Formats: sequence, C-alpha cells, structure tokens
Amino acid sequence: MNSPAGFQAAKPVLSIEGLSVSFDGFKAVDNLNLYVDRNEVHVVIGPNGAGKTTLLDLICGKTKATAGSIDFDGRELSKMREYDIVRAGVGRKFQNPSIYENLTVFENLEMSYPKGRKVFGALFFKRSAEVIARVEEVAAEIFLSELLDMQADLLSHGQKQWLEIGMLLMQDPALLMLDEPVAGMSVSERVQTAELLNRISQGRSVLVIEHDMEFVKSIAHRVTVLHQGTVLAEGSMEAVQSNPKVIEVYLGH
Amino acid sequence: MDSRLTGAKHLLPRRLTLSAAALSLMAASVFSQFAVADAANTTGLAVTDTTVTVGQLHSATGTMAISETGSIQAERLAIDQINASGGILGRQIEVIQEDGASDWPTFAEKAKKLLESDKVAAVFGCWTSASRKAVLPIFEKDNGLLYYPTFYEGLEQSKNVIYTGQEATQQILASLDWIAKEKGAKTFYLLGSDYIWPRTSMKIARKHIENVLGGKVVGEEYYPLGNTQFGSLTNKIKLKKPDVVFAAVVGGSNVAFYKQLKAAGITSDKQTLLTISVTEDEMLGIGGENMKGFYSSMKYFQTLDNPNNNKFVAEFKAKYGKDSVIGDVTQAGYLGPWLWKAAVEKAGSFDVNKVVAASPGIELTTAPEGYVKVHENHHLWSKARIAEIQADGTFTVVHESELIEPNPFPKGYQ
Amino acid sequence: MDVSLSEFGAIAIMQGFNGLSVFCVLLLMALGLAIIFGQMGVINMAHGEFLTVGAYTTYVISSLTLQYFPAMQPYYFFFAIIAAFVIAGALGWLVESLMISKLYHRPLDTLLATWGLSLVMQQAFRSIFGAREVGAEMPAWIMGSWAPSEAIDIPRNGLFVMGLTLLCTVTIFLMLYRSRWGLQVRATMQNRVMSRAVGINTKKVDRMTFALGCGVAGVAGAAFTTIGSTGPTAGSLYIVDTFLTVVFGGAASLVGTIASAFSIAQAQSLMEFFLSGSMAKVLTLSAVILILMVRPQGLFSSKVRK
Amino acid sequence: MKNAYESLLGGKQGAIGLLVLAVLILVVFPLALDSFRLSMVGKYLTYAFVAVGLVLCWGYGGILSLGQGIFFGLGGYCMAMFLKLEASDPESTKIQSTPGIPDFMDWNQITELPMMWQPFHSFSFTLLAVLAVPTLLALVIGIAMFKRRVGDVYFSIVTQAIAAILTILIIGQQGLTGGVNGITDLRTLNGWDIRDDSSKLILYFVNAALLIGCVLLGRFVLTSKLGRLLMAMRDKEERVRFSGYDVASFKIFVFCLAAAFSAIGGAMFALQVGFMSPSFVGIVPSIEMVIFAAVGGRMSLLGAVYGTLLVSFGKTYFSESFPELWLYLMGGLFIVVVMYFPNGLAGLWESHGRKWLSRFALGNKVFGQSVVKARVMSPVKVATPQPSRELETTP
Repeated sequence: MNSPAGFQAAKPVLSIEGLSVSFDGFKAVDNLNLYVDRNEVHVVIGPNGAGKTTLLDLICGKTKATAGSIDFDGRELSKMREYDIVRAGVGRKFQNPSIYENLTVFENLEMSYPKGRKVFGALFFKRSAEVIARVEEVAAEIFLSELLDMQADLLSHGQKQWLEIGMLLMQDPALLMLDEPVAGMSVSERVQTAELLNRISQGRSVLVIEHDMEFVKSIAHRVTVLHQGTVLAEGSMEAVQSNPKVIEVYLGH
Repeated sequence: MDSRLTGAKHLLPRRLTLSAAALSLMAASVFSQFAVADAANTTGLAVTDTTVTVGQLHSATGTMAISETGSIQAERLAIDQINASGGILGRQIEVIQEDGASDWPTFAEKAKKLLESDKVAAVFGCWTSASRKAVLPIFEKDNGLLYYPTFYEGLEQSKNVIYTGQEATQQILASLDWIAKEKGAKTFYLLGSDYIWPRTSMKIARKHIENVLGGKVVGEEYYPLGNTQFGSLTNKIKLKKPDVVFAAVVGGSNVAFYKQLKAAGITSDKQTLLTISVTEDEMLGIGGENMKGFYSSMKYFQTLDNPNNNKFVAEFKAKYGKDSVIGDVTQAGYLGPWLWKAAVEKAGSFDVNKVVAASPGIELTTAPEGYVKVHENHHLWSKARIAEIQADGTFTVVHESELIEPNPFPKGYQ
Repeated sequence: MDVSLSEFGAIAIMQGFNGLSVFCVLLLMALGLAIIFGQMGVINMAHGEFLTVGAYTTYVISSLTLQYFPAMQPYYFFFAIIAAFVIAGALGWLVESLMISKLYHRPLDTLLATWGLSLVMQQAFRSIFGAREVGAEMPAWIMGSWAPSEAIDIPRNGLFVMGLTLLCTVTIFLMLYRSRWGLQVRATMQNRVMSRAVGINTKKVDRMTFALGCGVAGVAGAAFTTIGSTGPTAGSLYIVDTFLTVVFGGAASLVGTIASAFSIAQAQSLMEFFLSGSMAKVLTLSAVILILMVRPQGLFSSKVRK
Repeated sequence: MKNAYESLLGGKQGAIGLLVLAVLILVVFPLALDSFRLSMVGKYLTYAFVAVGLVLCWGYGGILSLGQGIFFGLGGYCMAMFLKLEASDPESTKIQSTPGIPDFMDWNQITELPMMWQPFHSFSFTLLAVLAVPTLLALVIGIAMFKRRVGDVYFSIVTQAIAAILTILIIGQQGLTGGVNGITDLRTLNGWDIRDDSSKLILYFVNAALLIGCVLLGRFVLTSKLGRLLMAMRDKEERVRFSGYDVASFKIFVFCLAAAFSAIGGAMFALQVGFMSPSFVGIVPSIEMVIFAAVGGRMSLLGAVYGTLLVSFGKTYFSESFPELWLYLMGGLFIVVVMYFPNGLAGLWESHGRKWLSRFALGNKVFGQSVVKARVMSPVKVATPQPSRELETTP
C-alpha cells in the first residue's frame, strides 16, 4: 500500500471532487473539492458544523455521498464498503478515542494487524513472532512500550489517543485520517503527538481535523478551511490565517 | 492452587451423597408401597392392602388450565365418591396429581414419572390431542392405562387408553343429519381453529355433507389458535350465505368469534349456526347474549334433566361452589374413575392387562349423561345431543339421538 | 353463487370497514408501545400484560356496576376506560421506578427483564381472576350492528373502537407535539445529558412517558373487551404483532406507526378475505419481515448523522 | 499440543472446570439417578446446546436471538422425520388407508409421501440436514439482517416474529408436519429401538459427549482472535469496522454456529424424547432458552450448561410441588438475574464462590492466573449491575 515517496508526486493520493451529502435537506457537505498529496500532513479546520467530521465519514465510507467522487490512488472510494476502504489503505481515528477498553494494549494493537481479517482467518489466527515484533515496533512509536500488558481502560486520555493512532499504524495505511488527535491532551503530550505525526507522515499522507491552532501550526503542511460544507480557503497556515474571509467566519472570534 | 480443583473436591462428594440419599429415600418409599403382590396386583403397581394409587395428569397451569380444571375437579369428585362408598376391591384410592403445564413434553415427562416412578394403577388425564399423542407411546411402552375425557378427532385406538369422550363421528354425523332435516340445510360453511381436531372434524363433516346429505360446502377455513380478528370471515359468510355455519373454533378465539358475529349482525334470526366446540365452560367467557339461538352439539349438557344428572350437578356444585359449571368434558372426566372401578371389579385385579380385557362391555347406568357402555374399540357408546343456546348462557336440549356406536376409523370419511 | 351487484358493493363496504377496524385495534395496541419504544428506546415485553390489566379493570368495573348500580350499566364503559388508563398507568409508573429506570442503556436487558415481568403478571392474573376467560357484560349500545341499509351491517363495537383510537391518537399527538411535556419528552429522547443540563427532570419525564404508554395500553385493553376475550394470557397473543407494527413503522415516528398499522391491517384483512386466516397471517408477517430486511429502519425514519 | 490445550481447555483452570462438568454429567448423574430422572437430565442437556450457542452469539457477540427455538425445532424436525419414516413401515401402518406413510399424513388424506419427505429415508442425508437446514436458514437471516445492519432489539424482534411465523406454518401444514401434535411415536433408529432403557443410556452419553464437544468448539472460537473480535464488535462496532473487518460476516458466522448447536440439541431431543412438536419452535421456548443462558451466565459456556440444568430442575420441581408459584418464581428469577446478576451463576462463582473456596480450603494461598492467559483476563466486576464486559477466565 505504501507507495514510494515522491515517485509520482504530481498526482495527489486523494482527490475529492464535487462531493455533496445532505441529511433531510440539510447540506452538510456541498460540492467540495479537496486534494491530499503524498507524504503531506493536511489539516482541515473550521467552525463547528462546518462538515469536517462528515468529510471524514464520507471518505471512510461511514456516510454515503449524494454526489461527487472520492478518488484514492486510482480507486473510487464512494462506491466501496467500509472494510474494503480500510483494506485499500485508509485508516481513520475517531473523535473520541475508540479503543477496546477491556483488552490490553498489546491486544488492541494486535486486533488491527492486517492478517486474519476474514472469519476463518480470524478463527485460525496465530500470534506469531512476526506479529509480536510488529506490535512492539508500533508500541515504541506511540510511546507505549512499557504498557503493553496494561488493560486499555487504565490508560490516560492522551495515551488512549496514541493507542488508537497505533492501531491505525498497525495497518500501515497510505492515508491516515485523524479526528482531533490532541483533544484532551496535556501540553507535553501535544508536543509528543506533533512529533509522532511528523514522524509517521514519512511515507504516508495524513489528513487531520483539529481545533488547536498551535498544534496545527506545528504539523500542517497545508491547511484547508471548511465553512458550511464548502472550502473557504486553502494554503499554508500563514496564508490561511491572514485570509480575511477566514478571519471573518472563524479565527476572528 | 486451583480453585476448580478444590471445587471438585468439595462439591462432588456432597452432590453424590445428596443424590444417593434422595435415591434411597425414593427406593424406600417405593418398596414400602409395593409390598403387596397378591392376586389383585401381580405387576408391581402401587397397590397396598388398603390403598391403590392413581395418577391425574392435566394442565393446572398454562393456557390449557382454563379447560382442564373442570376435568380435574370431576375426576376428584368421582374418586372421592368411590372412596366414600368403600373404595375399589376394599382399597381407598390415593391420587398423585401432576401438572402437564399445557406443554406436551411436560405431559410426556410426567406420564413417565407416574408410570415408572409412581407405578400408578391408572391415569386420568390429558385434554388436547397433542398431549395425548405425546403420552401415548409412553403408556403403550410401560403398559399403563389412561382414561381420556375429551371429545376428539378419532383415528386412534390404543389398548392402553379408554376414551370417555366422543370421537368425531359420534359428535358430528347425527348433528349434521338433524340440522339438515330440521332446517332443510343444503349449504354449509365449515370453519375452525387451525389444528388437528377441527381439521379432521371438518373433513368428516365435508364427506358427510357431500356424500350422504347431498349438500354443498361453500367455504372451509381455519384460523390460527388465539386469533381474534374475524371481520373478514363474517363478510365471507355474508357473501356465501350458507344455510348453516358449522364451527369448531376453540379457546380465546371463540369469544372474539361470537362477539364479532353478533357485531356484524349475524344472529340466529338470520343465520343458523351449529358448533361442536362450545360447552358450558366456553359459555362463561362468550356470554349467552352473543350466542342466543345458536346450536351446540355435545353428548352432555349441564341442563340434562334426569335423576343421575340432577344428583351429579348437585354434588358437583356442593363441592366446587354454586357458580361452577359443568361441560361435556367435565362429565366425561367424571366417568373415568367409575368406568375404571367397574372394570377392576369385574377383573378382580388392578393389573392393566386384566382391566383392559374386562373393559369392553362395561356399562354405567349411573352416568350423568344417562347410559354409557364401553365398546370393543375402547370408546363409549353414547348419544349425540343438540342444544339451543339461551340468552342467559344455558343450553336447552332440542334433540337427542339414539345411542351411537363409536367408530374411530370411519370408512368413507377418512 | 348468486350475489347481486349491490350485495357485492355492500360486502366491499363492510370489508373496507373491517380493514379499518383491524387497523384501529392494531394502532390502539401499538400506540402505547410506540411511545415507550419510540421515545424511550425501551422494549416493554410486558406491554400485552398492561393491555390485560385494562381488560380486567373493565371486567371488574362491569361486575361491580351490575352488582351495585345496575342502572348505570349502559354508561359504565366510559368510566371503565378512564379507570383502565389510570390503573395501567399507575402500574407502569411503579414498574418504571422499580425496574426500567435501573436498566436504561441496556435495551436487550430491559427486553428480558420485562419478559420476566410479563410472566409474573400473567400468573398474578391467574391467581386473582382464575384461569378461565371472563367476559365483561357489555352495554347494549356497544353490541350488535348498525345497519344503514338492508345489506350493510357495520359493527358498533368497531365504530366505538375507531372513535376511541382517533381520540387517543389525537390526544397523544397534541401531547407530544403541542405541550410542554411533549417538548421535554422529545428533548430528552434526542439528548439526555443536554436536557438535564437545561433543567429538565429527565427521570420524571421518563417515568411519565412510560406510565402514559402503559395507560394507553390499558385503554386498548378496555376497548378490546368489546371484541375479544379476557384471560390471563390474552395480552401475550398480540405482542409480536404489536412490536412488528412499531418496528415496521420506524421506531421514533408516530406517523410511521400509524402508516404501518394501516398497511399491515389492510394487507391482513384483504388476504383473509381471499385466502385462509392462517395463510393470511403467515403472509402478512413474512411480508413485513421482508420489507424490514430491505428497509431496516422501518417505513418512516429520519436520516441523521450520528 | 500446548496450543490446543490452551485454546480448547482454557489452560489449567478451564480444563478443571470442564472436567468437573464432564464428571458430573458423565459419571455422577448416570450413577446417582434412576433411568427416569436420567432421561430427564438428558432432555435438559439438549436445551443446553441452545444455551451454549446463546453464550456465543448473545454473551460475546451481543446478538440476542429470541428465535433459537427455530433452529432447535428444525434440527429436531429433520431427525424426527427420519425416525417417523422408519416407524411408518408398511407392516406397522397396515391399518391405514395408505400404509407406509406417517400416520398423520394418512389422517390428512395424503396418499403419497410428499417430495419434501423423500430424502429423509436416508440416515446420512438426515444427519446432513439436521445441521445444514437450520444453519442455512440462519445464514439467510443473518445475511439479510446483518449485511443491512439490523441490530440490537430490531434483530431480536425480527427473530421472534420468524419464530411465530414458523410455528403457524408448521401448525397449518399438518399433512406435512403433523400440525400441533407434532411428529410423535418415534421408535427406532436404523432398527435400534431408542425407547429401551439401555439405548436411552447410550443416547444420553452421546448427547453429553456432543455437548462437551460443542463447549470445546465454543472455547476454541472464543479464545481465537475471532472471539476477541466478537467482543470488540459488541462494544465498539465502528472501530472494528474501520479496522478493516467485515463486521457482518463475523456476526453471521457466530449466529450460524449458535444455530448449528441448537440444531444438534433439537436432533438429540427428538432421539431421546421420542417426539418433536411446534411447541419448541415458538416464542416462549425460545425465550426460556435465553433464561437458561442468563441464569448460568451469558459470558460462560459452562455456566450456560449449569444454568440450563438448574432452571429446568427448578421448573420440574416447582411445577410438581407448587405449580402456582412456578411462574412467579421463573419471572422473578429472570428479573433479578438480569437486573442484579447480569453475569449469572458464573459471575457469582467468580466473585464469591472462588473467594469462599479459597478461604475455606486453601487458607492463605493466593490464586494465580495462568500466565499465558493473563493478557486476556481481568477480574469480573460483579458489584456493578452492568453486564461485565470482560472476557471471562473460563469462557
């Protein structure tokens, strides 16, 4: 899944064009265009109700689009089922940390290991040395090496966020989508998370939704501002921040 | 170290002792009971010098309890009366009552218990065909003796069962003959609840109507047990305009059916209706005002006016209250212990084989329904009676047939 | 078969009325459930038993009236309906506070616990009223038929139930969509935490809603004595039909419940006319399930982002 | 080898738990009970198959089927059809108008064995059908419901409705099915009289062995990754779906497995009790089987067996001694278990039984948990009325 970096740099890994969805007449996302390049950390910001989470829902298949296309590495995601989208290389973290609280950290990570994904595969799945090695590798990356045997509900909020990111990393996705990854984190945790994101964006694209502007500044290669389901502005953090339209609806408050 | 291990250590012996204790207790009681093995009891039944044990197997709980309560009461009454008059072969009857709980496997389980653990000399019980079918193999295998009180579909004859209710032809043929003659009926609408008794009864009725009476069946329908919506049916009856509606609806459906007939304006002044499923028991729920003028065919009605019945009704009400009612099956249940007593005394033994052999030809002149006699085929000779239902819910007998020979496998009707 | 055209017309009219009447019965039974399931997400398997409570209440009041105020007999039924509502509602209140309130957020467990409750209630009926079916003596004006023409007989009990259903439905609509209480109910349903934060006593709202649903079931039970029988297990016969009606309509939609009761009743009534009763039942239930498989959220459901 | 030991027997603790059960039903009961009581236990154990299946699909999978009677019934009917054909040889049915067909068909004027019945002359086909028919139906229901994400209470209600439909169908088609009475008077299996005490004993052991086999299979499933996935799905379905799993296929699998278990129970029921009737297909028996699992502990395969035995014994005992009280007791038990002991007997055992035993028998020794399993285990918290979401020590 992990295409070599910069090989076809011209073509974005994710191209969203003319995407729309409405709920009982309310257009949550309206004729939206968005592109994510390879190895790019792309942050989407916007006020509440701008359609940010809906956008992620649409990409990962949780919500079906009314119109438009979502092209990922040459595949049309809008027609695919959720698990096929994941298998195609799109990983998504939810707004609230979504982990298996009564399993250990090790097991949480193991669950996401991309083997034994079918019924009988899961039935005869073996915890091989390869699996263990991979789990330990990811655990080191998300600062949880020491806590592998701890039950997940005993982790701190920030650690849970990391664990969920780790679960995505297990799948080695080409596109990683994170919905508010630093919500509820302490300052030092935020710094660590920024570092983590910068590290893992080597070799994959990352699409992040975030409110914390300091954090956004520290990670974003490109920022898109959503407002009422459409793109209000796009560019570097500085460019966006100085955009009067953006200031008007969002930052100016 | 491991709790499961210690669990086993501690629990096992206790379980063992407990069950062993229960077992020996059971065995002790069994042996003390079965000590007697004289001529009256050569097969190890629960008979002592002074007592004989019988079983009662009905539903005291569940949906069928409504119907079976009357049978339980009537059988008890008969047994009490027999005991008061000196018992059977000098022995008092003791009763073990089991609850079939309206559940067929429970019936089978309890029948097994009565026959194999309790070794009862006879069982009075069952109500629905399904429960009888469930216990039948057990009675045949363990060679028990069952007195079965309900009018039923026939098509059965077992060495181990005495059927004290009517089989279908007894109940149906004479009443159809009567209504055809009396009302000049040519067209019939058959309907019933959806299970074997109504279906078999209707099949017999259809053959009789078409082949013997030269009439026509203009509709035949079955509704699920418990159905309460009969609006479409009333319209169909109006559409087809049959001379007679012939009904075998049971249980809660009965009430809804007659209430809705009345609500749809189908009353006795416009429509003749003959039912084979409404006794005094059902009447309580339906209410006489909903059935006034309709006919019911049974072998027994509480209002029968003869000395036997007057005495029986008085005794029944004395025991179970003046508001209690007696339906056809209740009376048939009452016959069971008396028929058994007569057969045992004729055989001079409680042995099932001997009692069975002695049964055909047993007569009961004291039966509330008048006179019954056990046929070779283990069913009873009995009369068919047709009663008109009154607004107060009582039945007035308008026709009484001759004694009819039971014919559980009617040729030409199957 | 010699059926004249006018007779055929008359029967068509009566058959149409029959469909409507089945619809009203179904709706009346489902209304209480729709409130409880739709608004609270609680599966009340003992719903049928609350129906039976209403029916027995009617029976008791009918007997008492006959015994003590025979002159009131023609009118007792109105009083019985109110009493059925109050008693079933009060019982619902009790059940909610002792049982349901401990089980929110565990819908499957509520389902199981209320099933246990239904067993207990059935046995209680049996202990109190006996296993036999009882019949409440109906006032004469409810029974029999109304014959606007020679060939047409419209059942009066059907008309009565229809009127009652209309009354209940309108009342519930007004309560849910026009009253302050209704607003609180809907708010609580949509966001419990937020509602509590803005000062709604969500516990009280829940209790009221549940009691109301049970009370409506009681009314349905009272109405049902005009059509069917009253026995300890009478209510349990309807539970599947009633649940399917609510689910088929779309759980949170009162309009959906009405539409689904209507379509199920018409289908059933029509098929009964042309097929046999048993087959009609099988076909109707199967059709409902097939449609549910295609449209799992029911006929009427709103799409919302969750 | 080690692996099989861990996954099938659940380590030392699980193995001992299983051993206790095996000794109880294979040794203690046959020794201590007379043939009447033993065949009753045999009958109860057939219900235990359903309860074990429910632990898998309800306790772990979160799928509450209120229609397990469907599968129990279908399995039972398949077996009963074979046995009935064997009992209906032309010789013993010669008084019928059409000898050689089952008696109830004769009563319904059927003169030829219906197509549907033909293949049930073959025992091997029957064995296949016992498993395949219910499993395929479960597959169809499962695909239809889970692929469209019909879950939770909707699923429960739909399964309940299907149970109702099937009951009405069986009762309505009495020429084919024997109607309300069911298929009765089953006698021999390939010429072997199944009504003898000795053959009943053999059937009892076959039944018990099959049950233990199902428990083992259940354990294998639960200790595999699939078992963890089931629980993960129950609690965080979205997360599992967006980790690349086809959630529906796992639900379908576990639902089918539970259906197959139930079907085996049904077939063994027909063999041991000698008849099959629609009263096992409907709503009431289906919910009763849920009670068994709930009382035993919805998260414990062994608990389900004990729960079944206990509730069934209770039912028999109380309906014999206090028929009036039985429904109060059963209803009350259900309410109390669901509200206060959602983990049932197994939960009580974990929280109190063990402690009690340790104080009683082992004094100050500390209980350890097998090291390998430590990653899956956690103590069961019974203090909270919420059903414990943890994986049990001995599933």
